[in-house]
Amino acid sequence: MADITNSGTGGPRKSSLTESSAKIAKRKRADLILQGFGIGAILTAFTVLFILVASLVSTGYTAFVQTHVTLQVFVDPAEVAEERLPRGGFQEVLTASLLSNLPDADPESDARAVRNILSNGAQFYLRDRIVANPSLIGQTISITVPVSDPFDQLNKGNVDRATPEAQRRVNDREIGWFDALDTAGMIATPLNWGLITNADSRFPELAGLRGALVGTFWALLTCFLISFPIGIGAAIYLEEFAPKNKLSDFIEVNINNLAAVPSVVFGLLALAVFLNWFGLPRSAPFVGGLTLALMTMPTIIIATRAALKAVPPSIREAALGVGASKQQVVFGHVLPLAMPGILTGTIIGLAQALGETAPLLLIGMNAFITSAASSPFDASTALPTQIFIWADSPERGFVSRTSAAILVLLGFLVLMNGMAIYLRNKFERRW
Amino acid sequence: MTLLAFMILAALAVSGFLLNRSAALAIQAGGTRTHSLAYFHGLYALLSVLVPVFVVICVYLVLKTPVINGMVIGGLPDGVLDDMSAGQVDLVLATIQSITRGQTFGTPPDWQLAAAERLTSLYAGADLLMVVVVAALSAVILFFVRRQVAAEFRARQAAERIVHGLMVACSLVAILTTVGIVFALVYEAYRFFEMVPVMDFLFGTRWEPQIPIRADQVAAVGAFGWLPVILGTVVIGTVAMLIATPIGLLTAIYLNEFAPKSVRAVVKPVLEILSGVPTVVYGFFAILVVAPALRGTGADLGIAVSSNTALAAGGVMGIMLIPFISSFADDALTAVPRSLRDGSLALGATRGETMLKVLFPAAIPGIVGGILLAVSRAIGETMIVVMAAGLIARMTINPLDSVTTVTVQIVTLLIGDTAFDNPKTLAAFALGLMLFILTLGINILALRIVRKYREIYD
Amino acid sequence: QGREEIRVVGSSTVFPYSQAAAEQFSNNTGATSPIVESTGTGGGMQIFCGGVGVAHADLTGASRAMTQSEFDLCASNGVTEITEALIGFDGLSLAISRASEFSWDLSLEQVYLALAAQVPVDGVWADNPYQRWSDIDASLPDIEIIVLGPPPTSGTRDAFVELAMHVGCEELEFVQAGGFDGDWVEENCSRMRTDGPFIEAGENDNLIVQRLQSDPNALGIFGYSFVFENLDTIQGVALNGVAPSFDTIASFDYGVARPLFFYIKNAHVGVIPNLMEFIEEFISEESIGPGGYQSERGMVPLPDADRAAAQAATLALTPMARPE
Amino acid sequence: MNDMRLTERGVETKQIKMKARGVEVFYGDTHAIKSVDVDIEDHTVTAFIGPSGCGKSTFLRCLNRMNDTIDICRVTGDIHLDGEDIYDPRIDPVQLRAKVGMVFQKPNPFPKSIYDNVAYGPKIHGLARTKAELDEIVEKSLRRAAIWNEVKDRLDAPGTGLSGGQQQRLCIARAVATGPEVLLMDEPCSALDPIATAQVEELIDELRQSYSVVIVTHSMQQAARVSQKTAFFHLGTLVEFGETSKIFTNPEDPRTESYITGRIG
Amino acid sequence: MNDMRLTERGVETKQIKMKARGVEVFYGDTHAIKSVDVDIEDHTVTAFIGPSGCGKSTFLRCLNRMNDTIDICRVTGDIHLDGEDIYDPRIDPVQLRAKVGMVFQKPNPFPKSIYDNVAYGPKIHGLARTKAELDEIVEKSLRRAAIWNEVKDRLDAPGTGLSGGQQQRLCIARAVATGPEVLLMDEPCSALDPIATAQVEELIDELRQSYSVVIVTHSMQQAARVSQKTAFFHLGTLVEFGETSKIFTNPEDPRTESYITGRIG
Ligand SMILES: Nc1ncnc2c1ncn2[C@@H]1O[C@H](COP(=O)(O)OP(=O)(O)OP(=O)(O)O)[C@@H](O)[C@H]1O
Ligand SMILES: Nc1ncnc2c1ncn2[C@@H]1O[C@H](COP(=O)(O)OP(=O)(O)OP(=O)(O)O)[C@@H](O)[C@H]1O
Ligand SMILES: [Mg+2]
Ligand SMILES: [Mg+2]
Ligand SMILES: O=P([O-])([O-])[O-]
Repeated sequence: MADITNSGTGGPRKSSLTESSAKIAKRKRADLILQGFGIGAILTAFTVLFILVASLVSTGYTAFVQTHVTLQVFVDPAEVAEERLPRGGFQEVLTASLLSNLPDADPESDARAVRNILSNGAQFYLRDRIVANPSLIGQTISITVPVSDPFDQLNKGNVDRATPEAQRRVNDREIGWFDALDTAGMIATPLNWGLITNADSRFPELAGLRGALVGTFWALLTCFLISFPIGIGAAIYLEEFAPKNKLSDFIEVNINNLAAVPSVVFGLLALAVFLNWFGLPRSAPFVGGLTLALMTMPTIIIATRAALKAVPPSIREAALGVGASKQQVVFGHVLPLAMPGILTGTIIGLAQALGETAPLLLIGMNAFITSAASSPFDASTALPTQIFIWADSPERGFVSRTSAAILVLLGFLVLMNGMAIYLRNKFERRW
Repeated sequence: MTLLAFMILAALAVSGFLLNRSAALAIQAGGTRTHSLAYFHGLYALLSVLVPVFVVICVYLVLKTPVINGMVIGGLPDGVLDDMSAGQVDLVLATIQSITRGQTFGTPPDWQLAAAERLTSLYAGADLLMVVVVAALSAVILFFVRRQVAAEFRARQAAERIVHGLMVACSLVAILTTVGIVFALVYEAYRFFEMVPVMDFLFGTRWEPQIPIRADQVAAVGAFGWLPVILGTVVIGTVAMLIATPIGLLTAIYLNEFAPKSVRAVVKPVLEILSGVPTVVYGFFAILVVAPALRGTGADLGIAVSSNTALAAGGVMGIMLIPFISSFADDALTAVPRSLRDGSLALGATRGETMLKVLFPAAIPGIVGGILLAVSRAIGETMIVVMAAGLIARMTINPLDSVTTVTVQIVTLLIGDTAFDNPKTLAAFALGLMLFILTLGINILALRIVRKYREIYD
Repeated sequence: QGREEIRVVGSSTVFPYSQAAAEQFSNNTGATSPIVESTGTGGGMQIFCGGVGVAHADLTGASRAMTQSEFDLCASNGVTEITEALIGFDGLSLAISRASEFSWDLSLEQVYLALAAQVPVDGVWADNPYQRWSDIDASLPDIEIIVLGPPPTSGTRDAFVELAMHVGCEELEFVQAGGFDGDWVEENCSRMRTDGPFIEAGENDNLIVQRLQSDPNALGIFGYSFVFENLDTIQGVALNGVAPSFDTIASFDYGVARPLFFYIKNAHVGVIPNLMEFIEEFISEESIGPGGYQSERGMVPLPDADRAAAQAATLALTPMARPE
Repeated sequence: MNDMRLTERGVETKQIKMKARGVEVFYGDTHAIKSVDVDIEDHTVTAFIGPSGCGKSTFLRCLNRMNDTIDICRVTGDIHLDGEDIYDPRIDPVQLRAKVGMVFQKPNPFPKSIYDNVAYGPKIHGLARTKAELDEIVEKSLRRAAIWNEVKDRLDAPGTGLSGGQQQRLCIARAVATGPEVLLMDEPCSALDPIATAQVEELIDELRQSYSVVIVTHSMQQAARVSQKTAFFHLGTLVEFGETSKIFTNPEDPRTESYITGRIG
Repeated sequence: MNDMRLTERGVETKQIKMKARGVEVFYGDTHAIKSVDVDIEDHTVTAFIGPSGCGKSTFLRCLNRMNDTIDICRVTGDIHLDGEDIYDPRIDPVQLRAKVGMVFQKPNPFPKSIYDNVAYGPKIHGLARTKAELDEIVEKSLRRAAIWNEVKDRLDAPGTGLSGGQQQRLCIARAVATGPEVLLMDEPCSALDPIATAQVEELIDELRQSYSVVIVTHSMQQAARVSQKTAFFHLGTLVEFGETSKIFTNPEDPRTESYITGRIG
């Protein structure tokens, strides 16, 4: 070690660079420990994320398939008559077909129990087929319909056959019937497209997310169309044009604070202003979108201002120097350069809005609606509120559907975040 | 019809643009230099038409239904509305509207049929009128704007004034949102404080808001001291910050200084997923996975852990905040000029020493600002605590106990019951106001700190 | 604006039944499905009684009868003609995980002692000191008292207080010996304890079920339908020797069964499209009759005679009288 | 001062292009410029020299009102361009800046193509009616900035991809393209290497044929090489202003003298 | 070159402190330094000059392995310090940098107090056992950097609050405090005004009593004033290396000559 305190006397003592002292070793160890802590921190976070996703997947994966039964149905003209369509004894026709496959079931006393193998929606599948083509009456047709939730759970192994009979939704005889159908090759477990294409239903085997997805789409569209232009307009004004004084400081603090205001307070505001004052319809995605826009706006404003700030002043000076007006500078040079940052902020803001629950509860977007909204003014749910509803439904099938819906929501979030990251990486500029 | 109106507006605005631009170009072709570019003459025309007429259409859309309804109701024969309440009149109107849609119940009286016809014709007439007004108004504006085209006309300034106005309007929306929130909170909180003394609220140590919802309901007597509630918030927030801060900072330090590029490229976005997970999902996670695990561990160790332990809610909230803090700290560290890092390394410091003794201290103001913002997030976070924290307020700082938070109370007091006239509901607004003031204070502090640190390096 | 769809608000307990009726109705008729919101009984009443007109709900579900003050609130907002429709029973039940090592059979008195804010202690009315079941009665398991129950905003809570707490309170020797009357009981036995053992768990019953599954020593209070769906993992707790089941609830043998209602805003019938048709569907035999689809969801049907009477009264839209 | 190669110059007096009287500048409470009077002649290179922080840049930025963009900056006094008060409220600073162009210390091309960089000014000022006219202006400007030969084959390449010296000349071309009457340059060579500096200095000498040029520099050698007039600033005041040859050989003010003799390359 | 004040120097040959042979540096695919051989003598100021981008900084940063911190940078060839190969894998760059100190173009004091800035190096290297020893090192270093008198009354004031020239001298003091054997300086005066530059140059001349100093500069005058040896780089190659007086008065290579005569200050 060179030591200047004795450099005056005998000149610095020369030490080899490879010579390693205890002190050096200690310093190196400290370095490694710090790195170890860093890696530990990251692993902790990753582990939690992994547990979170794993626990969702482990309960939710079964909802991505659905047990179906394929039946040969004789459309008995005695039960289904063309004149009476769309009404008719579809249920009976289906039951008859099932019974024909279950010799040990008594057609009289077991009819109800056998019928319960099929989803309540099965009759409507058949009805819709026949309404579309009444010439099928009197023929034998092959139709694939979902089975009801208890049997779906049975097929997915969620029912422990060893539990005492009284503690199961399905008794031993019913299990026997189902197994008979299964051995006959009539049971299949295909991918559950219904999860995406069906609207909500009280029957788990029929319930899907279409209504929620459509509602979320309308709400996010409204949210985007309102918060994006207004947010950018406000940000540009505040960052580039507004005089810098106490007032603008105050406004900045307030906007930052808006981003931290609990979302439920926005719900409160929406309830008071949009529903009670303006008389906008309850449960409408449009109102949901407006509410979310209020929440997203501060995020967009903050991101936009940051992006504008990041554009180096030299660009502004250059443009001003050749005689461009302030607005020409901003709209011609600064804004295009800031756009990637703005878009990233917007996507992240929308992703937040996508997962927001509390304010939507207050404006009634947690309703049970069996059809998808056709306009933003129709009542609808959104993904998070749909999760909320499903989470509180008694049927066993909804437990896995809740997890599945959360996974779908997470999928969208990852998609949106991925988009933001892509934009950021693609357009990230260094000056 | 509305679509038609918008299309007419768009068409006229665009033609105004073209018209004025070509007029300006004509002047230039004549050899005169115009003050503003032809483009700005066009833009001025476009905006002059677009902005006011757009506002007119919007106002029309808002007013159409109430005005027409009023006209139909006003035009009903004398006597049919006698003694009717506003709601009943509303129902009559609904009946008439049903008739216009072809839905009738039995045989409606003639006056209803007549009113339905009138309603239909009024709607058609109003839409027609609106289209005509839009077209006419646009044309008139176009005419006047066209006459303004002249060599010395400052079209750029004029157009920029309009754009400026639009931007100010946008800012006003953001400000009005704040004003709206503050007004709603203050107004309702004021009503609350008329029923419950401010001092009782601020310094009371009992929070039992379950006073009767209805006159004949029996429940707990009300007590509105917010201290146990804010204490619960503090406990959960502290737990959250104790988890998020070290993990977040260490993550940032590692990613900023030590991690290979490829690791960083993967870790950062994956971490950001943590902050994107909907909080309701975290709520499920806290109550169904974390709380039982903690309880189980506690039982093994012989420690009593409440099943709504603050540790579960706070811990999960801390996880959510990790990316928030790590990205803020990462930014702050990155903002420390490279020259400082080089300076330290050149003195023979290791990377760890450089990080801990130079970069980190230099970034502290930015990091503290970020942590403060995370704190305001933590105290405003709702869904996690709604699901995972308790409902009963207790004066305790034991994180193994169940505590409640301000946001939990707001939600439980409000969801389900919307009678805005008893202190139970109004208390939510008082709590909301306190929360608003609290986060505002934290934000002001954070802004100050972040500002100060910017000044050093800019 | 007009409104084409029926709007139903109200009790979270009635919500699944309204859902079922709404879906069945729309499947059968092809009409727009009614929109059903779960707001809690009290919240539903507030919305329902907000006034007449398309901006206000047409029906509200209730897990208890409408109260006088709610009726008055309705009246003051011009909602004067209301039809009460009794649709069935809900078995409120106490349940615990099947993993529990103990066999549970409680008396309402024990339930009261475990959950009330104030109980007699050595002959004095005092704050509840019990922390373990065995403190109450040595025959009970020696484990901590943990009961997850509904929050005060819900009708479920009201019903539980009335059916379990008040009755349990009246059974106390202290009360009987003291000769206290009903008013005293209502005054003093309505508060749930807030010191930990009783946990207000929010309105989400499934969440309670899942928490019971992960904590074998915790009891939950919620609708019987949730017990029924999860019989493999949780079991009903017997009260006074009676275990909850459809039969014991319908016969009122299980202590805490309560009637379910919905209320109709008569002024809206004939204005809101299909409202009457929906009401007919809701109270049809296929729906609330024995073996009807509501019983699949866990509702306990009314006895035949009562049901017929209730159906007739509902169809006639007979306005209800001001509750006592 | 024996090592200065002073540019030869004629003695004819030139027309005064800009005239500043009693200019004071404040940044908030900081008094950055104290009562400065200067005349900028046409077809002349005027150099502003002085120690760091003395207010050279600040004063330069008064001349085309770039200081307007700094919120806390307040300018008083009179500055006239061709007899018109440029701080008159009726004056549009945007048009002023078209007449008084500016080149900055750090080359700052727009992140656009080379062509668009130069064409930007003419476009926003409507100097060209047709594409051909615009092409002509761009070529002419790039030629004047002595960079045409280097970039003529890649006009579509981004301006930010050029070397430092090229970027600075591009910025000069950009300023020239709007047809200014005065060109302000704030340490235009400080980011450049000697060879690029030489090119830019040559250019400045050429530009003075058409414009009045004002240049801020740290380097007295540079001032001596390129300017005809020199203003020496110190602590916000104008200490001495006159013929460059006179200032460098025979300064009147002791402060000037001490600055110049304490000169360090 | 009649204006150069060449520092008088003796003719005694000095010991060689650092020795570079066949050094090549690549940034990714860019070949920034091509086979450079240089000897750095002890108690000597060696100047690296050359046009911008020629690789002066790059080569300088090889000498204390600061290039290690740039991901894409790859160095080959041999560099020895007192006979030890500094690129030997067993060498710890951290220890190397304690011996080969560096001062940067822009003053970069840590945002700490003046005292802590200087004490930082001695602290991490454990050069002082007691506070008194540390105080002594700090004072001595500040004295050597000729800034002691200016700051002795405010050692607790933040280093960032000093003027540019003071900051640069503080950075030199900071480098000196770790007791390096070689001091590398990358354009240490380019951010300074002439007066501060003079102070720093004086300092460099003094430092060579104890250290071997390598300085990168743009200014040939500066090189001439402060150095005894000069290396002229061009396009990544070392064109000429020798006595400063020789390089400036009688360069061998025509490239050197043309650079020097085209000199621009
Ligand atoms: N934006 C600003 N805000 C506040 N003060 C400023 C600002 N710009 C400059 N100043 C102050 O005004 C004075 C003059 O600064 P100016 O930049 O004009 O000096 P200069 O002579 O150009 O210096 P340099 O040679 O370093 O560029 C300095 O004291 C500086 O600190
Ligand atoms: N981090 C880097 N990445 C890629 N290329 C680099 C990097 N640093 C320098 N270069 C390139 O290496 C070459 C030499 O650069 P260097 O900075 O050493 O030049 P210099 O002589 O110090 O120039 P200047 O006088 O401008 O400081 C240049 O072509 C430069 O573009
Ligand atoms: Mg300057
Ligand atoms: Mg360099
Ligand atoms: O929703 P509730 O039935 O509990 O009021």
